[in-house]
Order: sequence, then C-alpha cells, then structure tokens
Amino acid sequence: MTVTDISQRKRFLAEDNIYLPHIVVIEKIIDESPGVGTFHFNFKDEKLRKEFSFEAGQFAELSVFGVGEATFCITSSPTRSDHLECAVNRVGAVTNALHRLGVGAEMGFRGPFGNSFPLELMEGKNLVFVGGGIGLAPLRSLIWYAIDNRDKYKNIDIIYGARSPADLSFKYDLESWGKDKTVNMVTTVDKGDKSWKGREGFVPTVLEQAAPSAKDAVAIVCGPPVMIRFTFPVLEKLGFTPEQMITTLEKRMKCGVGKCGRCNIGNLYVCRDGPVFSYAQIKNFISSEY
Amino acid sequence: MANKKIDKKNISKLLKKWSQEFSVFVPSLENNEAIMAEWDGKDISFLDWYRNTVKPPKANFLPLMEKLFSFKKRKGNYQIEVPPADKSKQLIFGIRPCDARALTILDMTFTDAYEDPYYLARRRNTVLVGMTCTDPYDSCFCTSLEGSPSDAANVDLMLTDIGDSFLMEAVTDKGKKLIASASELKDATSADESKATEVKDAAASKITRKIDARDIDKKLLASFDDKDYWEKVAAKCISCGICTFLCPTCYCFDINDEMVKNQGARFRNWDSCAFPVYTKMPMENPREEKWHRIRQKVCHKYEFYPMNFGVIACTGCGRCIRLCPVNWDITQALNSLPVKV
Amino acid sequence: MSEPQLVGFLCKWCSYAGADLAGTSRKKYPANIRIIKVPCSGRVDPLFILKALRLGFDGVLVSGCHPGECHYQTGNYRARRRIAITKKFLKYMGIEPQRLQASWVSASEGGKFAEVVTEVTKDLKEVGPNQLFTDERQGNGTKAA
Amino acid sequence: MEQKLRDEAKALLEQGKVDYIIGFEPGSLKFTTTPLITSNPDDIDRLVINPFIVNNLSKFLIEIEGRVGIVAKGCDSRSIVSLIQDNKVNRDKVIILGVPCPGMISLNKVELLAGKSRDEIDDITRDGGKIVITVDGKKKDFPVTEVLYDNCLGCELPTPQEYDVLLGEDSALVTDRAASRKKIEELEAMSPEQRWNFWKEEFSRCIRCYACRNVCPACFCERCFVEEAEPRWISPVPQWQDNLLFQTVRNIHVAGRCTDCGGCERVCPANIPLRALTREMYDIVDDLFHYQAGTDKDASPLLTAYELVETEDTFR
Repeated sequence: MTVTDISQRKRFLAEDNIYLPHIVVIEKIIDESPGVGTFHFNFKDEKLRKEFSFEAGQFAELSVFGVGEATFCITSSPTRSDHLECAVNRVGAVTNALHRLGVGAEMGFRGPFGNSFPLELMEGKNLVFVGGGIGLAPLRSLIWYAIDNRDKYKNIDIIYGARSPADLSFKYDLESWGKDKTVNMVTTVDKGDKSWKGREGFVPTVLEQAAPSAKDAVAIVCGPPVMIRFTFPVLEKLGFTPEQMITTLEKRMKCGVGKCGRCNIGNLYVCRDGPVFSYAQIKNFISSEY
Repeated sequence: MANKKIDKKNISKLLKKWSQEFSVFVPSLENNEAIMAEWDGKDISFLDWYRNTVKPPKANFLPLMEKLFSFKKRKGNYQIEVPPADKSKQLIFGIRPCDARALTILDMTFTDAYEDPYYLARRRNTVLVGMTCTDPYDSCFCTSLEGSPSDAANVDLMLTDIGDSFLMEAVTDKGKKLIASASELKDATSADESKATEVKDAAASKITRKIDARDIDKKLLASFDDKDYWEKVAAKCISCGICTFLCPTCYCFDINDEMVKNQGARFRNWDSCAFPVYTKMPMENPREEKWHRIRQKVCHKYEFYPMNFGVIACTGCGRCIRLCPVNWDITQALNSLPVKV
Repeated sequence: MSEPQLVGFLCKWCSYAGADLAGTSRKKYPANIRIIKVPCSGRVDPLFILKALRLGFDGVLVSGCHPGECHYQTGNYRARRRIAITKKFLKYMGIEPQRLQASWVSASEGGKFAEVVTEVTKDLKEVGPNQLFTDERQGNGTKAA
Repeated sequence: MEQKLRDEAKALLEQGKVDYIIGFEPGSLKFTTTPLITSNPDDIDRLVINPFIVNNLSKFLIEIEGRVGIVAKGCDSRSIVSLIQDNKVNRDKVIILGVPCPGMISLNKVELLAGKSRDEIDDITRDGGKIVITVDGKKKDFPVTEVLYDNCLGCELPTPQEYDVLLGEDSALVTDRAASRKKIEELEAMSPEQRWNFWKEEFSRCIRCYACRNVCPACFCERCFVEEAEPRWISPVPQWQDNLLFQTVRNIHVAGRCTDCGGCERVCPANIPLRALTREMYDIVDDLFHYQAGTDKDASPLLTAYELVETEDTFR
C-alpha cells in the first residue's frame, strides 16, 4: 500500500543521513488521560518549520538524547501544519523520559516515515473509523483531514472505545466531532464509572451493533492488537472485503527506514512498507505472527 | 588481459605495496580465533592455516558497534556532530567467495529505498581480494546456493593457490589497477591455468553438505503456520546470538544512546532476532516464543529476502552450524520441511 | 586530589537511623558519602555495588543491623554471605579491596557510623580515584592486594 | 551403557511414565552430539553416549512442561539438583538417567595436539587412560588428561549422586586439579592492575551474544538485568566496561549454583577463558562455606542459608 513514493519521505533527511535527527522544541503538552500526553512541538530550524509536510498516517522517530528513540504517529492533521503533535503513552524508557521533559525542552525528530492512508481509495466513499484507546491518535490525523476536506468524502462514522472513561483520549476532539452533524460518532468504554452515561461494551461488539454498511465504504482500524484481531472478523461479517479494511500497525522499531530488521510481518516492514496496510496484504502472516 | 601469477614468497612484497594505498586486512589469529585484522607488515603464516574467519568480513562494513553521531547539551540546547565519513581505503585480502557474495546480498538492504551512509562509505572505499577456498569445512554448503569455492563474481581480484604460487584473475577495473603496477608478477602459463581449474574442481567436490534450494520460499510459506514442526525444530535452541552475529548475511542492528553528564553519542550495534527483547513492545511481544524466532530467522533468509530481493540471503558458509552451542543445523531444518511443493 | 565519592547503602531500620542519630547528635563525619536507603542490607544486590563503581564512585559502603537484630530476622545474615563472596570475587577481579566495605551499625550507634564513614573515606583517599572503568588504569601505587 | 539407556528411555516413554526424553543424538558434524528432545519412541534409537556429549541439558527442564526423562552426567545431575533447590524443577516430574562420566573430550585441545581441524581428523577413540587420534591414517596416542576439558580435570563428582537409573558403574575419571586451575593460578600470580587489564582485554573481544548466559543452567532469571531498560543497568552497546560488569555480576549471581560444567567457556565464540571466573567463584564458595553446588537437593540454596556465626565475617 505504498501511496507515497519514498522520495517524498527523503525530502527532510538531515545531511542526507537517515539516522540523523533534527532538533524540535516542545511548545505545549496536553494531558489526555493517565499516562498519555499530546506533545505539540515545532522545528527549531525556521526553514524546516515552513517547508515540512507529511501525509496522514505517517510517523516520526522522537529522540530524547542520552535515552533513546521511539516511534510516534503524527496525530495532527496535514491541513493544520503550523505545528506537529504526537501522543505519547508513558510505557517505556523513552516515553518516560519524554514525559519528564517540559515545555521548551529540545527533542530529536526524524521523519516523516512510513506510508500514509490510501486517500485515493477513500475518495468519495463512506469512512468508518474504528479506534481503541490511544489507537485513536493515528486515526485523528485522518479524521481532521477528512473533516477539513469534508466534500471529498460521504458520511463519516467513528466508533471509538477505551478501557474506562478516564482512558478516552482527545476528549476535546470527541466533543467537537460529537457536535459535528456530518459525523456520526459512537463512543464506548469497556467499563463505565458513576459519571459515565454513554455506552458500555468492547469496540468490536459495539461495531457489530452499529453495523455500518459496507457498500462503497472503507474501514480504518487502529487500536491494541487484541482489538484489531477481533475487529477484522466483525467487519468481514458486515460485508467488508479485505481490501476495504485498512489498519495501521504498531511494532517495535528502531531505524524507521527498513534496515534494522525487527518490525517485519512476513516480508513486509511495518516501518517502510507500512504502517498502513490493507488487511488483504497481511492476511496470511497476521494470524500467527501478529 | 591474460591472468597473472605470483610466487607465494612475493606475497608480502605485494601486500607491502598495497599497504601504502590501503589499510590491508588479512586473516589473523587473536586468542586462537581467526578474524580479519590489519596486517602487521610481515606475518603471512595465514597462507598455511587459514580456512575461514570466525567473525565474518561483514564486521569491516557493519562493525560490532559504531558511533552514528555525538551530541553535546549546553544550557538546554543540543549540538549534534556526525563523525567524518570513513575515508580510509580498505583492502581485504583472502576473503572467501561465500563472504564476498554475502556482502553483495547485504548491499541490497543497505541501498534499498534509503541509502545507509555508514555502511556504504566503507563498502565503496574497499577493494576485495578473494581467495579460492581449497579446504572447505564439512559444514559448508555454498554449492547448494548458486555459489562455489571459486566463485569470483563478487571480488575485485581472485587468487587461486596452484602450489608454490597464486594464479591471479582480475575481475573488476579496481582489480586490474591493483596488479597493473605490481612488478613481482609473471604471466600465467596454460599449465598454471589448468592447475587452477583442477584445484577449483577438487575444492567443489569436497563439499558434501547439500540442501535443495529450489522453491524453498514456497515450501516455507506453505509451512509457515505449522506450529508443531517449528516447535520441534526450535526445541534445542538456546536463543543466543552466535548464529546471527557470525552470519555474513545477517545485518540486524540496534540503536542505543550513551550519555555521561551532558555529552553523549548514539551508537549502532549488532542485534539478533534470536533475542526475545528484539521485538518486545511494552504491551506485548509478537515473537515471544522460541519457535516464532527460529521461524523468523529461517524464513527471513529463505522466504522473505527472496520475496523482496529475489535472492536467498544465505551463502552456505556453515558458520552457524560450526559455532552453534547446541549444533543446531539450518540444513537439517530446511531439508526436513513437512511440505513438498 | 579530588575528594573520593562514596555510596552508602544503609538499611532503613538500623544504619539509616544510626546516620540520623549521628547527625542529630552533631557527630562530625566526612560529607563524601551519598546515602541510599534500602529496606534491608539483604536487599543490596552485587549489581548495585558494581553499578556504583561503573558510574565512577570511588567506594561502596553497605551497612545493616547487627546479626540477630534484623527487622526481617535473616536479611543481614544473607547480606553477610553475599558481601563476603562479593568482596573475595572483586579482589580476584583486580578491584582494590578497600572499595567495598561493610559494617553493622545499629540505630543507637551514631558514633560508630561517623567512625565508619571517616575510616572508609580515609581508605579511599589512600587507594586513590576509581579508574577501573576508564582507559588509563596503571599501577597507581596501590599496595599489591 | 548406550543400549541400557535406549531400553530405559523407550520403556519410560511407552509406559507413559514420561512425556519427553531429553538426551543426546549424533550431531551433524564429526565428533559432535546435539541435544535430542522428543516424545516419539521411534527417535529413542538415536540416543548415544560417547566422549562428546558435552552439553548440560538440565536447563531444558525449565522450559518443558510435563514429566521428563533426562540423560545427566555428574555435573548435569548436580545442576538438576541445584534447580530443584531453587524450585525451578520439581523432582517428582524428572526421571534422571545418570551417566557415570568418563570426562568429556575438548575438540579445541585435540585440534591443537593433532595440528588439524576437527573435520580433517579421521577418528578419535578412547581406550583406558589413552586417547588415540587418527589423522591421514596415522594413529597417535596421548594421555587422556591432555584432551579432557579443564572442568572435567577438576571434577570431584563424575558419577551422578542424584539419579533414578545409573547407566553404568562408577566412573574412573582421572582428574588433575592443578591443570584444571592453571588459568586461575596464572591470574592470581598477577598484580590487581594486571588482572583487571587482562579482563579488560578479554572483554573488549566480547560480542555480547549471551551464549554463556543462555547455556548456563544456573542462569535462569525470567528477565535478566541486562535486558532491563528502566533502569538501564548496563549499556546494550558491547563496550568492554559493560561486558566486564555483566560477567562480574553474573558470576556473583550464580554463586552456589554453578557446578563447573564448563558450558560458558566451551560456547564462547571469542574464546574468552570464562571458567577462570566461574571456577574461581566455585572455589570461593567452597572455601568460605564448604558448599558444593547441587549435592543435596533438600539443602536450601547457598545464599538463602546462613549460620548464626559464619567463618568469614567481613563487616566492621
């Protein structure tokens, strides 16, 4: 699913060295949910700040010098590129180090890497977004992109769930999408608390109940691996063909450019041939490997 | 241009001449372990004992560890400095055909889509002087993978031991240039040529280990989900890094930062798909179990690389068989695949 | 000559309290020690000791309750065996023995704690800076162990 | 002895007394053997006992569920006992097929003696105290002690103490304790700086393949400190400082568990004399606490036991 050719991604390599990061400065940090923060940052280099562009679905490698590098999808939309946003879930050495950085701190940035969502395939179609937990981050970039180009797409369904109400990410976006008439959004939580009035249930079951029609629609799925594994069969039952099911996968990555060898599913490298795949592409390797 | 010939006793003169222009690497013994090391200027005893190195010549291009860049932090902002490109011109003397072919296979990954500046700087500054393998190990199986003990395709200059001298076949322009100005050379006679052919055939016939590499990628794809088979094959593996670190066609690496006070550097060092932490993510590890990892190692070389580059990423050098602590043998794993295509 | 840096793993029930007492009763002892509170001297893994030396500290002191007084009954007995083995092995590796020292200091022995830290600091000054993990460790006049 | 093993193993499998048999089968290279882990009675005929069954198979017991019959030499059975002491292996689930060990032949030593590599040697056979090496048809014999592994030369318990079936009479292993400690004596003769610099040189050749740790039955942590990222105890980049720290701590962690089976030194691709560390720790533990790893399955492990008054009290 290489929608963008490689040369587009090489435009912003520092000194033509694929391992060399640019310096970016943190401008704002929003606490989304316990342990998850969205980092707003921008390039220190003026020229890059203006010229940098990417496509929804691409990711970047953020570094905390002295600690290491980690992979983060760019969660802001290409249409709003006065700054960049990445959602950081505090789970490991680098992410913890990132959370210790404050506004104004410097980070390393390599990117944009990976392919992007198949915009041509989606043009003029109904879009069904299925997100789980922090898996909403990559979808968010595409959702805002679709909303900013609303006429290119028919109706937009969003089915998004998280473990608990506190774990719902990007609450402010959920609110504005809820108010947007042209978007039909369903949020659910595995287990609600006192103040939760919305639905309860796992995303795949809620998806089955919402039952969006598969007729010239494209489903874009992202969430924890277990959710993805249970969502594909539901989509198949609703009539989606493997080509209509798009997902963006998460793997351990180090180089981000298909060299260090670890992020493969079968012969495909998630960092370079992905992270966006159609279910058709990874079907024969996904059952036992993913 | 007719092949040349050089007497063994003149080899050190030739190496001395080359040392003016290149840093010359020759097989040497370090604590009884054969590796490629810089020539000390006189010792050519390796001509007697050398069969192949333990650490493959890939280590001269993708070193065990190398500094990608360094960084300094002064009052909150960072300066990044890339070490100057490796300008030193290398000459590797005595590289075996399987290791030379392995470098060509590595080139495919390091030039595919993105170019790796560090690996390619060294690769493009290096001349390979190959040496026909006259004494292959019982673990070698290069003949099963379109290779041979005398395959000169991936070197600049090929030497073949014909008794008290070496036949020299220049393969590339670099190779021709190497021997153009050398005075100690004589023209090879037809007797030398036939002796060389005789030596080459004898070497090839010594190789007894075989695998059937035809459609091996299809067989592997068909048995990809055969959990019982892979569990049986992986049972005795201890998940150490020997077979991958010492494999000439393995290139996986890890990237790690080092920092003391406010100065540090980012390093690249060898990594292995045999290690569980290689693919470990905070929430889960797709290759948690040993049979996942063994399957990945075999399929990467014999199925995924052919799917991506059309060539099997193995040259049959036999190191993984010779050096494995539990004598895990890839040829047995491949020859007993449950699926016949 | 730079002041030696010393890491002290002090068991919180006895030695840490002893160090507190040394402070409150204004016992003088060198400030070279960086104190890390551990639940018990038995908690100290040889990895902590080696990591301290790797980070450049000149010495490590492990201090716990006297045998028989351990809050967890057997913690200090285990520390005793582990430290005995570690000391012998580090000496065999070529690390100056003065770099790892251990002591029993109870909560009431503020004076002893000050003494121990003073003696250990003196030893470390004698043995010189920790060049173990640097590249230029020559024989800097340390006595042959 | 081999036939007795095969009969025992086949019986165990066929009577359903065990789910798996772990033993040795001929390796794919000359003079080598490879571990055989099988539940299929037909594979049993491949089981062998010869002077090249060098691996210590006990670590596989941790990974394999169910009842297991395992071939064990003297040091292997001590490793099993040590694992039982640490509750990593349940004694009732293991049937130990004890092999009185004649001492294992080190191919490195044979290659040095014969001046030939392994695959150029026609035959290596033992008869009594002699080893006969045939190269290009010519036979040369040497005293066995010149080709046995160093750890075999220093072995105190070649006949398994803990077993269900003993497959032969007591072993007549000729030991040479001095030869076994030769490297350690050399190091102890050096000054501390020389010793440290010796290890600095050795560990600057370490490629961090972790074969020494992965082959060692005394090293069984689920998550080793080298794999910790938070905190990062040692750097994954194999610089000599961290390689040396890794080995030093590893040796202290396995104190009282290491049975000197020599596996670490045997597998190291950089030929680092690791036994000069493990054997030293083995002897420290013996000197200080008269403790021999894996000799009493009911004893509590060395570092969890204690005496009210210890011989060695290094606390102030």
